[in-house]
Amino acid sequence: MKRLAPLAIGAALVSAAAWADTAPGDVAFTDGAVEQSLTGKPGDAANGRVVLGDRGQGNCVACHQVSEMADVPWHGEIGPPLDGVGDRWSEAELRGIVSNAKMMFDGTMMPSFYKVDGFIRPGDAYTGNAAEVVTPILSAEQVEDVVAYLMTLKE
Amino acid sequence: MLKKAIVLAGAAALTGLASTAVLAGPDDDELVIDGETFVTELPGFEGSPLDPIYSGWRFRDDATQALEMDDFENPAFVFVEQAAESWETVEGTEGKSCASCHGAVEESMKGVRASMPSYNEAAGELWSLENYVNFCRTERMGADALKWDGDELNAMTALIALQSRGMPMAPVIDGPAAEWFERGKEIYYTRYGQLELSCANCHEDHTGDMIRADHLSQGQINGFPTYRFKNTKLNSAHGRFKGCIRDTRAETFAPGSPEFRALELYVAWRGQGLSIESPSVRN
Amino acid sequence: MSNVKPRVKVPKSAAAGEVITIKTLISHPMESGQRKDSKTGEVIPRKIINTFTATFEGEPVFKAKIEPAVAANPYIEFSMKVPGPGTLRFEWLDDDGTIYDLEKSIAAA
Amino acid sequence: MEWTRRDFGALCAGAVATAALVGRPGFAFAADDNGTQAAIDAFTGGAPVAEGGVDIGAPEIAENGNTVPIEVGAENAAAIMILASGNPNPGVVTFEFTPLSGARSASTRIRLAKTQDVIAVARLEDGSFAMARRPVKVTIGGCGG
Repeated sequence: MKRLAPLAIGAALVSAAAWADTAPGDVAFTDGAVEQSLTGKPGDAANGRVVLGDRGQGNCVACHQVSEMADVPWHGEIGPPLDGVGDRWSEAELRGIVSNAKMMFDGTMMPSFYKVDGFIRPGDAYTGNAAEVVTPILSAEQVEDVVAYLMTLKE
Repeated sequence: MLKKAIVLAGAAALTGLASTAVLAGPDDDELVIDGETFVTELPGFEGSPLDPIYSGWRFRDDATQALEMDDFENPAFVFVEQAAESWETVEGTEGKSCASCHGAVEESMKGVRASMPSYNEAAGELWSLENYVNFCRTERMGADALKWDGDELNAMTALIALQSRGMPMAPVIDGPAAEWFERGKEIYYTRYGQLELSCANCHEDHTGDMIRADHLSQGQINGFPTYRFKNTKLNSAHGRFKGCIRDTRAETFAPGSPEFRALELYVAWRGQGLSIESPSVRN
Repeated sequence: MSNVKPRVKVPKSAAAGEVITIKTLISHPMESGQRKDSKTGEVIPRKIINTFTATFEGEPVFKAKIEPAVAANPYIEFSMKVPGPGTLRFEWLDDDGTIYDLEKSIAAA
Repeated sequence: MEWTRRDFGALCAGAVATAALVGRPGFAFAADDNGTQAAIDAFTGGAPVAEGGVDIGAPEIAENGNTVPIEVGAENAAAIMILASGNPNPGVVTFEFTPLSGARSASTRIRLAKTQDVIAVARLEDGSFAMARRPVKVTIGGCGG
């Protein structure tokens, strides 16, 4: 079923012309997983790799080690290594974890990368000032790119 | 031949490897300054959230550690010397210097840092060392208050804190300070900002782990004010709190705010018994 | 901080022929000329200590020609073979032309 | 291989002289050509440069690039120039020694913009030149922002 979905969505895109990204508040979690692509199109794994390593974007390596990203310096050890996550988790599960890991792991330290509410004293990025409008840390497209890259991490 | 700790012979093969430096926990080095050994590790006390308790010095690398072990090489001391001049300098409308009332800083300020922050009966609130300095300036000297976490105030608190160096951290948390302590504890465990991170997430749950290239300490404040390589100047504990909270993508509290004074008391308590290292050196 | 202040650590006395370590540090921001003002976005002009010299009784001992890549509050450590008792003179030359100086006497051991 | 940060302590470039390839023509800084070669040429006047014989002490990993302790030394050196091959400009500091110098070594603290090789070129009293290079990894902060 899952395998058919992109085809169906592709067809929908052609006819509807503009697919609106799923808004952060509308993401549908099922047991922590998110079945539906946030953008309705496949992510770009190469860009996802950039998002993982860039301090100004996902900065995922701040907490996770990724052997495949040995060219990016300084990987942290706060969260589990990401080697093989493409085997251990489904795409839907990874999408859910990246979007809001607390739906899968209650109380986890991992930030929610596609969420805009429920924060205490949210700031305007790293300025230390209050946020006027909270935008998600990653865009829907960036989340999909990260998920696409994570799916390439097979043992 | 070169002589420093930084040139210890080692393996040459390391140079190609880029990522993941793994060091689970503090090192075993001993902090000795001027022949005096400092307590950088001790067992948790009753009710302590940490066991053992470690000074942040133990989480720094040898090159950084070395700068704190020699008062000449420690850049904080140029600022301490500047503050020592300020201590003697008459300022304000009353024709007074710090020394006019307090005499020699070495005598009058000995031990003061150990119990900071402390509840001030007259003011009816918890005061950090900075509050006491500025109170003297505005109420006794007729001078302007110094800016919180600014260079001049940090230099002065460093000079005062130095007179307690080597003494154990011993904040008072009961009596009227109790409600401040509770407020500080609440702040410590609150997950602020868009990253939803509390102090405890990093400094209690992941002490010793690497977060990107940074080796997480317990976040103790026994070394503050501290000279940081990052900004090459003295930093107050409140300035450091602000930086950490900003990095959670949160709206920070202000240095000197009641929230940060409460947090300072709570964090001071978490490190009670550690030797005061002020002014320390950190990355 | 505008308050530029040099510090030097030299043994108070030494025997002729003895090699002593000399540590120096001056509080100075070492503005590199590459930083931008966070508010105006304009480049902050370069202002560094560009030269450090040490002389003993007028004889040169050691010199450092310094670029902006030396860290703020520049620290320099070197050594001297003591010819005998006398006075060391240290000079730091700022880009703005100011010379900061300090003298230290070494007594015979 | 597992190694800890503690093990990085540091190493003496003298002990890793193999890393210090020299000999003037062809000493390429392809990846980081910030003018390092030109600075070396200006210092040596184009004279040949021997490999090794110059010690560089620096941390294997610098906890913060704003303040990196470094020590250089070379027997019979009249002057030692330190260059940062990966900074916007290569120049760092040049130490000049005299007959009153105790040892031909000195230390300071330098700024390194990123992970790179630090280079030390010594002009010896006989007018010849020697050189060493040593990699220093420069960390970035832990969090974002």
